[in-house]
Amino acid sequence: MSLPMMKEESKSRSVEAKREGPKLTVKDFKGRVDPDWCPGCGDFGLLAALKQALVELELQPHEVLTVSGIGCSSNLPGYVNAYGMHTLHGRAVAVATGAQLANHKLKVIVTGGDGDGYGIGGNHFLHTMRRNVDLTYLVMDNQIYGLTTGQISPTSIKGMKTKSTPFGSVENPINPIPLAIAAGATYVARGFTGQVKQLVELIKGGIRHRGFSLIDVFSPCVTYNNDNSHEFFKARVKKLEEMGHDPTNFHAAIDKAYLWGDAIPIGLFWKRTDLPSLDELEPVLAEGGPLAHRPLGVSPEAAKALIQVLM
Amino acid sequence: MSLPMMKEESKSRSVEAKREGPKLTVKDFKGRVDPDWCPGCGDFGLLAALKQALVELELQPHEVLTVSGIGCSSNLPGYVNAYGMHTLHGRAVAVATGAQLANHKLKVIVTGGDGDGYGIGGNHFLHTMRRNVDLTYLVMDNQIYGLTTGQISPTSIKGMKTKSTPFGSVENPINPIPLAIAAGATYVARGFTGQVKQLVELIKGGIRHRGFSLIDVFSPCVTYNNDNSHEFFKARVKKLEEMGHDPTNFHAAIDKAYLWGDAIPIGLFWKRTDLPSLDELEPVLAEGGPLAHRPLGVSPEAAKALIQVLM
Amino acid sequence: MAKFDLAIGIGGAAGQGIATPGDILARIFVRRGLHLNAYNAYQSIIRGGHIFLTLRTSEQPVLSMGDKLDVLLPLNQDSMDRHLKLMSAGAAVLYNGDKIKPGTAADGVQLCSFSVKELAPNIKGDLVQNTIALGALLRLIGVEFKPLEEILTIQFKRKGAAVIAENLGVARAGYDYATAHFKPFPFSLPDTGKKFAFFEGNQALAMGGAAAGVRFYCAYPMSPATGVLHWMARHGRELGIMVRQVEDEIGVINMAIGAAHAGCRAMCATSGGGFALMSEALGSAAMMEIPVVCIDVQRAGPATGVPTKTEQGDLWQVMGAGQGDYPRIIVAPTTITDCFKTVPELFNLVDKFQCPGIILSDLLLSEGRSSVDPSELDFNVPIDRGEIIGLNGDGPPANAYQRYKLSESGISPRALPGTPGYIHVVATDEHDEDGVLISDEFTNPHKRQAMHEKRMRKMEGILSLLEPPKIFGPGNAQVTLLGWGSTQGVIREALEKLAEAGIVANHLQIKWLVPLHSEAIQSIISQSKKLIIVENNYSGQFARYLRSETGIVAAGHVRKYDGEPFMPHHIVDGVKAILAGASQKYVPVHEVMV
Amino acid sequence: MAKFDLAIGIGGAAGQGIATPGDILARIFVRRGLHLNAYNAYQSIIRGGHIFLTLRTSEQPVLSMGDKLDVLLPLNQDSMDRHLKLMSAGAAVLYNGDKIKPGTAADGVQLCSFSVKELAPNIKGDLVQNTIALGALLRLIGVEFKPLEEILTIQFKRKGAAVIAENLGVARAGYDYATAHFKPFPFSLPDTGKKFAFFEGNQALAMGGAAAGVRFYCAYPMSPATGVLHWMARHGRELGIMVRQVEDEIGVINMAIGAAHAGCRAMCATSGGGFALMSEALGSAAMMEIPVVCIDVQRAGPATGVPTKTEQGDLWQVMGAGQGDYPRIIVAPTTITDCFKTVPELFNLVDKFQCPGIILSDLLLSEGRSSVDPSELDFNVPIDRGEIIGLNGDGPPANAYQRYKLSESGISPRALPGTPGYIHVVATDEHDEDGVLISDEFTNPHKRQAMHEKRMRKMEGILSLLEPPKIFGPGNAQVTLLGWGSTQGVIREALEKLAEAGIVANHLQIKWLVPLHSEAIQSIISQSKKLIIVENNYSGQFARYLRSETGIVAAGHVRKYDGEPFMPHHIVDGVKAILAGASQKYVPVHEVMV
Ligand SMILES: Cc1ncc(C[n+]2csc(CCOP(=O)(O)OP(=O)(O)O)c2C)c(N)n1
Ligand SMILES: Cc1ncc(C[n+]2csc(CCOP(=O)(O)OP(=O)(O)O)c2C)c(N)n1
Ligand code: SF4
Ligand code: SF4
Ligand SMILES: [Mg+2]
Ligand SMILES: [Mg+2]
Repeated sequence: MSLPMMKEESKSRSVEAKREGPKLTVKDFKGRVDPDWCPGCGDFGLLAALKQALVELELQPHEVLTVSGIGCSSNLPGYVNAYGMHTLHGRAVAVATGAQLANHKLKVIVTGGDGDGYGIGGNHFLHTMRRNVDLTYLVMDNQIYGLTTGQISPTSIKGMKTKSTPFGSVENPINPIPLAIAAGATYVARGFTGQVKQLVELIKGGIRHRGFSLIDVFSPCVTYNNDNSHEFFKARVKKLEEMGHDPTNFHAAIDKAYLWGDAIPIGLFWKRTDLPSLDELEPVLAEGGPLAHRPLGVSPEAAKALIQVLM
Repeated sequence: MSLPMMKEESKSRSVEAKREGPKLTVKDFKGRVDPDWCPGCGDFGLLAALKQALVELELQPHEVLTVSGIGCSSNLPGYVNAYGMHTLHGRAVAVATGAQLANHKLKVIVTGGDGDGYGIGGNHFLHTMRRNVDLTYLVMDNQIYGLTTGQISPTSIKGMKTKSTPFGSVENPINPIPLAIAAGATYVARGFTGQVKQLVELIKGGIRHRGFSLIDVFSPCVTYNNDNSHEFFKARVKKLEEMGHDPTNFHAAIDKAYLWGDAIPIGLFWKRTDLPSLDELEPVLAEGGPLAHRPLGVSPEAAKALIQVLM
Repeated sequence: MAKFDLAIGIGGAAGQGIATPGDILARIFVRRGLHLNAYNAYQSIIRGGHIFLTLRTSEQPVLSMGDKLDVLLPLNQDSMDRHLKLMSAGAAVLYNGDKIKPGTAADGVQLCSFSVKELAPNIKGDLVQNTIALGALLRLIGVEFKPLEEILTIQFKRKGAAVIAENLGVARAGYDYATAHFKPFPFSLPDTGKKFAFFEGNQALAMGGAAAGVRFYCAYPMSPATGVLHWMARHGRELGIMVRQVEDEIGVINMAIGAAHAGCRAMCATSGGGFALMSEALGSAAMMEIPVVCIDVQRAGPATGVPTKTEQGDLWQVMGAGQGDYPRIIVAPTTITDCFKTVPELFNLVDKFQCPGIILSDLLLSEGRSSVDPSELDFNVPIDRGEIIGLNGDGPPANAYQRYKLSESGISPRALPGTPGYIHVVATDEHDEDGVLISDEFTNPHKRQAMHEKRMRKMEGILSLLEPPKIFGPGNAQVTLLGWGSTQGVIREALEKLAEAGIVANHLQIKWLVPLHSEAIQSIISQSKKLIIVENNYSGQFARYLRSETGIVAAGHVRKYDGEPFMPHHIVDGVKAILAGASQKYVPVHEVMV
Repeated sequence: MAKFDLAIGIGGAAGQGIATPGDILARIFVRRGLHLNAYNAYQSIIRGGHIFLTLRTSEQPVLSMGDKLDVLLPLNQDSMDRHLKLMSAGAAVLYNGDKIKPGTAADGVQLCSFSVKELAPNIKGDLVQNTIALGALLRLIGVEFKPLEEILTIQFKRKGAAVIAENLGVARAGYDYATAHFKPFPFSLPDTGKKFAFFEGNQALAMGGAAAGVRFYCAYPMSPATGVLHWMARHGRELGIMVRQVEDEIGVINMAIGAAHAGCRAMCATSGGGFALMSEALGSAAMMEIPVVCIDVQRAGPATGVPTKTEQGDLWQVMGAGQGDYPRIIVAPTTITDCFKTVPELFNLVDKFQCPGIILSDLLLSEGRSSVDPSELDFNVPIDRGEIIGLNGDGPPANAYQRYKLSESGISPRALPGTPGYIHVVATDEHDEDGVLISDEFTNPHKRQAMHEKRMRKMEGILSLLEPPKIFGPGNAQVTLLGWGSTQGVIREALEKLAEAGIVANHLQIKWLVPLHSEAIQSIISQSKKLIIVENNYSGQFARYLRSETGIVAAGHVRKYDGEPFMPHHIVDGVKAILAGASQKYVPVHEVMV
């Protein structure tokens, strides 16, 4: 139950192996179809940042697996030239965990919406963070349910008027940043689709990080959320780097995360590298390579031993 | 998304109305059958404390509704003479929310296990806290799945050997206290079944509190958890009252919650009274008494108006 | 056009504002006492893509979207390209010639091009073409300008006089342009002197809930069920209904069960995926004997499937929902107005029998719209809450209260939490009459058997209160068409068309699915010469169920599972093919590309 | 006792250590090459309550728990009171007379009282009575002391020599006391010279998974499926199987699907309530075309029900699981050994057809134990992973890879993530051959129809690979008994008893449920004079399904839904009553009070 606050780098975190293959550009990561998002949707910014990050990390399309749920934002895997799974609403993180553990050589990137991840997907979110599964989770947080044409999400501000709350929501929203820190995520950041350059760095940092990284991204919905628009954020976001924030400072991370008003911090709130990721801790993966590549079946000796104990 | 840290008492929190009816004793709250828990199970302590708290609050059995999920601990409603619902595994908090909003004059007390509440029930837990539903949630946290004969729970310590982790768990547990604080619970405490007197006070405080109160209670499983026994806790627990803790101090609450080792704090970590509970915020409940008691149907005028807009 | 029957198609991209002209037309129709059916073929996309709204009106009740279009109003080139080929002689196509080019139209199709640039040179935005087209259209179908003027005035009231004036001007320009340049239809839109209302199925379900006295509604948004939530959210406050959006569908159904147990009539709605998540809890409602109503608005599956398309694919899901056997009522309303009426009926049953009730709607019903005579919307429905004791302070019974007392009907009087003297615990574990668990210390196979039988006995009582299905149409028909739920209208219309083609058919539509009036159905079908089952799914879910309950095997099947609803001719063609022996299973091809 | 057939009942409270003598006896039996069947009737309680373990052994295969007890070993008064009345002439009851008083026993029942105080005066704890009783019991059934000595030595090895010595002493005391005071049975326990193993169904399922090459197993604990998790957790590391306990069952199935898509054979197990939560995702596996195996170990429902009791109540749940129509394989193994064999068979099918596979076990199979000839546990099973391309670096295809290429079989070659050149996205939305969604911009009813048909076509291919069911027993039988899944053993035994009573019956057991060999079944049943369906549920779930698929209506039904499994005489009595025309549906009463 204890979460010691040590800050030592754990060993053997080789992050980027040397890449073979041709050097790629953003175009190489373009998916089979163009996004069908509304013109001006914040999600375009995230898509651009993600492709840029993949290029800069010198990853090959087949080395990457994007996993999403259902929602406008969850359509993203279709727009990236990489392996992808467009799963059920709320289940992306669970599916991604299975895929990551089955083939821990893949870079598994989970993308989706605030409703998908923090609403219906909340339980997987919680437990995946505490397990520190090596996933990079990009939440396109537009504080609304976009695809279902505008209802409150768990991050909608109190008082927000939507189709499901025509007189204003009476519920307190969650704040994903402190929640993720308390739940045990080891890389917790917030981005804004209006700040693509920083976003690229945050995503690269998340993919490099061994363990669970959450990047909650303000990705305004131009169609259903008038309260939290591109302009709203543009006028308010402030980079943590510029605020002198130390992402290894636990209290500072939490305090900064609660700031909301004229200055809304974006950047890396919290990072710890002393906790190994789940695949690193799992003895079955210690040797033999990805499970998915191992031969099937049981050796005759092992079979014999299994039967022996039944006799 | 902001969670302002104001500490003002919100108005009109009449807590204990004058009671009519006879003065009751603990015996009056004895349920139809005796508990079938293992001799020595921590849950006996919680049951005793709960009945004592109900007596001291001068509640009548019919004014109380206990709601549980499934697990050893979730058998509790059967052992209390009060209205009770023994619902599905993990769903108690959701069911209780429905009951509380349908009849907000009931005192709704949710009881269950760590697996039930923090494992399978995690999503309802999270969202009920942020909504600040007026429930008192008593988690008999034995850090194990008892009823299913001993597997890890979300609060099992790392390394714990159970039937599902015979070589030791490799997962980080959650710490319910900071998690609840970050999620927006407004009364967050930890008790120990070996400290019934304090526990009674914590429960009373929780029931009095208008809003969501979590009381995570160390309730040792004598059959399946040898790591975190009654003796283990007895030697370590330390009352927050005696540590000079101020439950309105946010940072102190979180810091204390992470203490684990020779001294494990128990008591009230965090309390805020500036956020109204969901039923207080819900305009439909503003007048007319509990929904469950209101007459059914639609007035002829209202019906006419509804039809008019369709024409 | 023998009897007056007009169908208008409006097509374009999401975001082009198709809904508004659709609503205005619908209002004009029902205010003249004309019947209406509207179906919107749309996609799971917020902007772009393709939407096609079909509005059909007549002096007679309009049972389906029909088979033909009289007017096409393409708002972009895509829609013109997709639909022009569907238009035949006598039809008119109205479009903004500045941007849209027609292809080759069939002979006798009137191509009515107007120029937005010319007619509204100073107005910005794309929506103006809709208003011009609307004006022109009304002229073509012989409507005076006044009704449009009235409705536009109401429509734009909130935006102020300038906007009203601008829109009226534009509409007028379209109207006048049509007078000058287009050939009007050989009729004027009739006015029957009546005044109808119109609504979509989701509104009807929500209003039915309000009429039934629902006091607690909760949901998680899911197309095509979200309309119920939206209606409730909009009207809940004024009606004293608590409306909650919950974190997920598991929370939804459990919250509803909690509210129901506390004493509220509680309802929720979702689509198939959300329903799957609710299935465990539905069994728990049956076990705890708590009445609750859950609506499954079916869409094309499996999985996420085609969220904006219709199907009748969840029958086996709802029949099998949750582990073990338990009493449940499943009903599939047959029309939009029937949606309204079914909800209070079902609430009386679930309250009486203390078990879950499931309404199977589908996108066709729930998002389809139809006219309704306001006198049919009777909110003053009978309400029977079943046996609830202790409400009037009638004091505790002599012996300790037994929540689950064995009884011949399977029903035991319930007491609501908060009632003095009737303390009890309800449980999802098997329990004894007094609520004490018989899954642990007191396990007892005889008691288990008795309690299980008690619950299941309710099914007989329920069946005895359900109206048996009735045959519609001539007794001596060549062929009987059997459908369930939402397909009633289109099958009835197919019946008429078959009659025109000299094929005498009758029709049996099943509304109450579980429990099923097997004997009544058997006796009806035993009179029938040839049975053809029509359903909007791949595997013949109802056909298989019918056989399991009655042994009846149909001679033929008409099935559709492309996401779009049946059009009457699909069924007619299917019946003809089957009667001709060409096939046993007929799967029509949807001609409208949507 | 014509052929050697011995049944021992051990009863007491949870926590009294019944498992150990049970295990020791079982080991002694199988090491002598005797067959074994063991069934433990227990409750959802950790300490206290009542447990009753029935161990039956014979030189012939033991098909069920049987109808009678030869030895009763009550460890407390409660158990004596419950079971003494079941004992008839020739039987023996062994008990600690210090604490337990017999009631009146039937004539010819030998009451063998021993005194723990006398035989083990210095030993503390309650477990000593078990060891004494074991010693005495072995003496009664003519076993030398040596086998017991061996097993006790192994059993207590970890606890050191002193404990071994103490236990051996106590057992010896019981053995010797029995020699002096009790009348032994008129036989000595045979030794066939063979050596068998024994295991429970959950172990068999887990081992079957290991044999199939499962590399990823995840679960959320749920009785009676948890045994699979426990076996996997214990052996996963040595076998290279990743084993995960997940936060809930929704997480379980989705995680398994993720692992399966990445290329592992992935499996999970749960009971009905957990399965309900998984149902949405099973449809998603079918939609994404990912092979995954999910085990539903049924227990008495609905809802939480009776967690430690058996039932066959989830058939309609698994058939209807999830919205919409989708291909799925459902199989119900018929014996514990068949559990082992079924898993690799099913994995080959789901891999080939890229769809979910569901195994319906139940508590009777999964927690029952049976002997098995080790030669039947062949881990070297054929493995067919279906069409996976790109594995050998065979480079990208000329055209862009189409994950969902239309094909006659419905199967499209799949590529695993990580494979260079075969990039694609799988989706739960309806999609085109290339994986691009056809639920939004590219919605198209014709493509939707084609994709839906492609998936569903797999069902024909699957059926063609399934072994059709075969009739067992005489062709000219008066009556055919039909069962499914776990009831095979008890029905076979009932057959023998019916034959003894002069009733010639044969037997058809259905293992592969979906798709169903309808034609084969119809042709078998058409030969049968009278059909009686035997199932462990209330509503005749299989009978209804059988009728839906074949039209077959049985003449009679034997059903049980009190939580306990059938005993052979229940079926025999039912068949007699039905043949005598006394009833059409026979529901036996469970005589053993557990
Ligand atoms: C089980 C289930 N419930 C509900 C839905 C309907 N649904 C689809 S997307 C969505 C929410 C979308 O919001 P978010 O995740 O924030 O994504 P956005 O569209 O805003 O990017 C919902 C409720 C579903 N597909 N499945
Ligand atoms: C959907 C579902 N999954 C699994 C179970 C099995 N189950 C019953 S209780 C339990 C866990 C009990 O642990 P906890 O909640 O900590 O309670 P405890 O017994 O330790 O008091 C589980 C997994 C269930 N009843 N329902
Ligand atoms: S609805 Fe909102 S979130 Fe969805 S695509 Fe449009 S702008 Fe983006
Ligand atoms: S198993 Fe553990 S939690 Fe359950 S009753 Fe026994 S001691 Fe208590
Ligand atoms: Mg969103
Ligand atoms: Mg626990």
